[in-house]
Amino acid sequence: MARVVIFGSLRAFTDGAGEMEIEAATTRELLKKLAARHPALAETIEAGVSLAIDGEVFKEAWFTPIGPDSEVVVIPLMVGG
Amino acid sequence: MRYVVAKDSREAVALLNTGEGARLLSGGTDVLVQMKLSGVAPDMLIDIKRIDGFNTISAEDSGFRIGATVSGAKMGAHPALKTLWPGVVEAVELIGSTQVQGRATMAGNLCNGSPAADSVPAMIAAEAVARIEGPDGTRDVPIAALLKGPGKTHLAKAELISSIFLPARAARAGDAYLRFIPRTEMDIAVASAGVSLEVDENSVVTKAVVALGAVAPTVVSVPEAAAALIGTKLDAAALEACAKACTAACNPIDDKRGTAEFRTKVAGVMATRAAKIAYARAGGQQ
Amino acid sequence: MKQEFKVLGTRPIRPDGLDKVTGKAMFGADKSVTGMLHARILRSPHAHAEIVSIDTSKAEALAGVKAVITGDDFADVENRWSRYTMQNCMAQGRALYDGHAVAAVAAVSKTIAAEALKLIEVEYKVLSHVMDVDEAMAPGAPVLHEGVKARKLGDDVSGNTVGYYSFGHGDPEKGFAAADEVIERTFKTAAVHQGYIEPHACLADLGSDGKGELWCSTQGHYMVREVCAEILHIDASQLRVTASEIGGGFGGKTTVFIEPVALKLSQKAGKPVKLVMSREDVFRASGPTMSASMDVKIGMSKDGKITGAHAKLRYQGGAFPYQMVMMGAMSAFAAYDLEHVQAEGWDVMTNRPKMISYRAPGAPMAVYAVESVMDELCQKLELDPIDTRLLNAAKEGTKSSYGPTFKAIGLVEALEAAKAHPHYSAPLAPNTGRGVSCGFWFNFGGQVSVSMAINADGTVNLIEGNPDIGGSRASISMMAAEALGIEFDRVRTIVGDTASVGFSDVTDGSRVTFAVGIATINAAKAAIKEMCQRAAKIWEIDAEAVEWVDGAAQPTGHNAGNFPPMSLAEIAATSGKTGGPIAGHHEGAPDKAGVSFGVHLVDVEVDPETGFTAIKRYTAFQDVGKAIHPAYVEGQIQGGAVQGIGWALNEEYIYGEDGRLQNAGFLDYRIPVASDLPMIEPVIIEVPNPGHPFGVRGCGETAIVPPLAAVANGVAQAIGVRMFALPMSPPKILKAL
Amino acid sequence: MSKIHVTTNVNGDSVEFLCEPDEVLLDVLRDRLNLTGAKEGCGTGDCGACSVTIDGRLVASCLVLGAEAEGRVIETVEGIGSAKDLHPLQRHLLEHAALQCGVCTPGIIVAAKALLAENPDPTEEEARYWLAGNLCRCTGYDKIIRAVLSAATEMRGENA
Repeated sequence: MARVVIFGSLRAFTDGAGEMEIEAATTRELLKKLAARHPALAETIEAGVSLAIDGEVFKEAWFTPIGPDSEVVVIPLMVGG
Repeated sequence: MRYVVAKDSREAVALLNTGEGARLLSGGTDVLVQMKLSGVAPDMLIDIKRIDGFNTISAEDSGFRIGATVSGAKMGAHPALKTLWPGVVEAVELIGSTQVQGRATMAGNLCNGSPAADSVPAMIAAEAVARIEGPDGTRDVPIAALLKGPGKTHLAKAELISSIFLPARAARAGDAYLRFIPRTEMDIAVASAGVSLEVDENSVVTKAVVALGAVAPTVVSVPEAAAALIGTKLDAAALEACAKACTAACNPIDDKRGTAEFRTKVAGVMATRAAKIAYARAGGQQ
Repeated sequence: MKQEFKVLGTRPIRPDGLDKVTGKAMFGADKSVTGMLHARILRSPHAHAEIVSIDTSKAEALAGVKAVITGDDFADVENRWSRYTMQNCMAQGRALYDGHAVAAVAAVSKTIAAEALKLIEVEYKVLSHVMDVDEAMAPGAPVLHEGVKARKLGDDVSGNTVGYYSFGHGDPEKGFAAADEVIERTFKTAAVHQGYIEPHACLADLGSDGKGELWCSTQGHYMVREVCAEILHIDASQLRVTASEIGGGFGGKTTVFIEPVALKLSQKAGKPVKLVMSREDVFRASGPTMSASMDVKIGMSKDGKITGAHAKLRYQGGAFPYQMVMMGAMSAFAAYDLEHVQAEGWDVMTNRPKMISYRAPGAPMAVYAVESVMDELCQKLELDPIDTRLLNAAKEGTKSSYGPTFKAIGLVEALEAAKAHPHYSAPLAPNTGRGVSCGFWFNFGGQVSVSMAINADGTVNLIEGNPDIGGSRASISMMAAEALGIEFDRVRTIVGDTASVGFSDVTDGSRVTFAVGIATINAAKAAIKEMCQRAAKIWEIDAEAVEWVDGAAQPTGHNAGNFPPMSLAEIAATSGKTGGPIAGHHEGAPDKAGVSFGVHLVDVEVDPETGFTAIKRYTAFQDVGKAIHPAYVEGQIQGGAVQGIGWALNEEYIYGEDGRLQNAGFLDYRIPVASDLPMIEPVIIEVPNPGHPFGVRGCGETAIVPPLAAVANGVAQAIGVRMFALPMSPPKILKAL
Repeated sequence: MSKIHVTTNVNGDSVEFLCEPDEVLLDVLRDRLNLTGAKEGCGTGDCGACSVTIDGRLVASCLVLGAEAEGRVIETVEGIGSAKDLHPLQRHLLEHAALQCGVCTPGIIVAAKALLAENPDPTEEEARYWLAGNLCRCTGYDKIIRAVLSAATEMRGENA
């Protein structure tokens, strides 16, 4: 089970839950399960999020594999200049 | 709009006299910007650059007559002029970029009527005289007497400046111009000072003119500041009195380029620093 | 493991260089076509006004006018972000800032277009406006748009508050309780513009059949295509967008301002339309970045260990909803390994132009506030600023303040290089101060397409989809040459139009050398695989028994040495007979961009009588992973540093009480000029990014982050007074003295 | 508004054109003569991207009327060096990677050439002040100044 860390202000949409365990092989599966578990977060996920998997930041990459012991940090989608 | 090349000053005056909407085109670095940004829309631009004598610097009575369309770059390339009135040439050379220097003129800087015009404090300090051509003939007027207000001069209708005369000067004399800008180049003066001094064989100041820019509706001559320097060897007390007189003469505005408080304070700093340079150029030794 | 390279790390002449030094290069405004019209845009003189009516009849009647449009000409779009973009290009119902477009004209000449603008009669009903972030966020402020307030925010903030973010871990209060010294300060920074020298420009030709051609200066022509297709309600496939050479962007050309207007005018007039912004338009209606109001509180132990840190960032981003403060909140404390940290941010709307990214968007101001407090703590506790930063520096394995755990990063290396540099120990003259600051940027990956053709003469063409803003065609050609094992000058890279290569994200986030580089390497791998197969066929051995070494196929395993290596040129020469053209391509969305840290050192001299600050010496250290073309990496570092210097000292948007912009030109919007500066010494640090085959990290943005605090810290030391607002223009410094 | 007929010399060639009385030289060069090397960065003489020389004197072509060009000699970036035979300034700018976006580059070349004509051995400070009217937002000026100084060294016939 991957350890999912919900960061800072996103916790407002998970009833304050900051960490949870989710069984998922890919980011897409993880996001689906996360949205189902916390419907308030669904809008943010739909708008786009970035995921840091074991320290590497991924932008909207659905099929990125997630290891069984991975740490996944959910952060808002980043934009640059 | 019409563009007309005037053959001589009489034609330029006649064209100016045809209506309110005619403007002179010399270096163009003010009028063309105003046409672009401020909605200035002349009916006619009268190009005076091809008038005989307008584009020359000539020696006269041990001074120099600077034609109305002589560019800053041309003045900067005139060694004898620079030796006689280094402060005036420096001031003119501070107007805009190298590119603007290729076109901008001292007469245009004066006629634009900006209180922040770089060459004007230096010209006032130099007691320069403008030669004016108009429908009623030619007259010579000291620069200081031409200043009226922001964007305004005392030139009458259809008058133009054909040249500016920088007079001869005493053996021990020097002038300087300094301005404050937020960068090192490409800005309009936030406060400025032109100073011209004469000293005697003992390095005592015998004559002084101090003029400030960007601190009042026009460039202002500050006789009290000059008086504070006369009879001194520019000791600390004299410089402080000069700065104080400058501060008292300031009546600036707050705007995007600087606060009134800042302009007032810095005007005195510019004046005392310029005075020191002018003093050194005059051969003064403290 | 240090890789050995043949091409990478050299400094070849860039492929577009010749055109750019001879005046041949075609920028946005340089293209013209026969029969084209010239367009001009009418802009609101009010900061906030209802557009009661617009009468365009007199303008339409003017001889030579071929089309006039207003907001009514644009149909609604479904996606709200695209709608904001559209309404920023042309106001609908309300003008939301001074300079907001309200109508546009296309005519046979520039003069007639300008005349026509004067004939358009707009009736405005002026509404109250709000310009300052704190005022806009306060309850009771005039609200720009209803119904867009961020979720879960209370009544203590106004409806202009469109975003709230929080990052961090631990409990800062606990950290402050454990500190020997706690400092809390409030900072303000002004809105600044990207200041690219080339104004926005485009040439649009859109037929009634929906087929269109658009030439424009942009950081992303695919972005332009998609946004314009959506706004114009046409198919993306039918709109071909070609990116001109781009005269600077720095984030400011990652959206559209004029392209939909030009397309709509062209559609209406049935002719090509050229639309070029004036410099005044650029300042009033494009760009700028956010202004900020920030509180930063840091606790520190006597020995310099940060015990707790908290930042509150309030950014205003202009007249539409936006999301950017998040990047500031994530960057604020990224340089430090902290147990107790929180950074919060609020995005707020005001009656100013819609903000757009500016180099490391959101980061410079946040880091300015944090690094200023760090400096004050070091002063107070009499600690060395670099040693203190080293003591707290993030390194591999640090759980960052914004969530992810860092992989290999180069902050410690940059700090140590700064400490060892002669600049740090050089004596200081009177009225001079030395400032230090760290800086950080994330760097991006993102979508990318590359198509590579191996020509029969042994040369290589490469098409990519990212406008080249600072020499990327050179670095991409270098990476292609390195991957293929051939000389740099055998490769020509061009930026393709939207019809010639697949989608690519915009040139932003310091992503191009990283992402296009990965795609180039992969395209080269595909071509190499094909070339090995061709060689195998010729040698009549298995393809698996062929490997690619130094630009040539050679037999391996038990065939090793049986045939002489066959070079790329040799394989290419017979490609017509061995199966046809050889090519490689790659489409992907690489991640693992690898963050980048920098450390800047600056000596400033302040004139105590005028408040004028002179930059006397500047050294910038930055981890770039691997410098592909070191000269252009240095250029990025130098350019970023100078933009940051401008931000620190003189650049600002100045508004009057009436909400009108007072300095919409380069005369009074004061970007640094050549005589303002010393040489900027760049020191390249290379800690390879494990996420890139050559170790590349983005390098374009980090360098604008440290200068704000570095200069401010230098000024604080020089004058003994700390400035809490940028820019530190002379009147402000003199007042503080 | 009737057009004005102007005869002038651009980059060594005699040229005739018709222009509006209020049309600036920059627009004439770009729109009528297809010489788009000079750029409009500001239109008000503040950025230097439109630099050309008139009778050898450096000016901002956005602040000159086309009509004023009558009988003058104008040089633009297109008249400096060629693909086969680059001017040392052009070569040194390339070798020093002294351009990023390149939009200010034509103006820098024209202005720097005028500098070296007047002052073949400028100090760093002189080069910086001369070029203060040529804004560059990409490079921070460092490599531009180095390129100009090293081109000057080469043109003086000295070793760099």
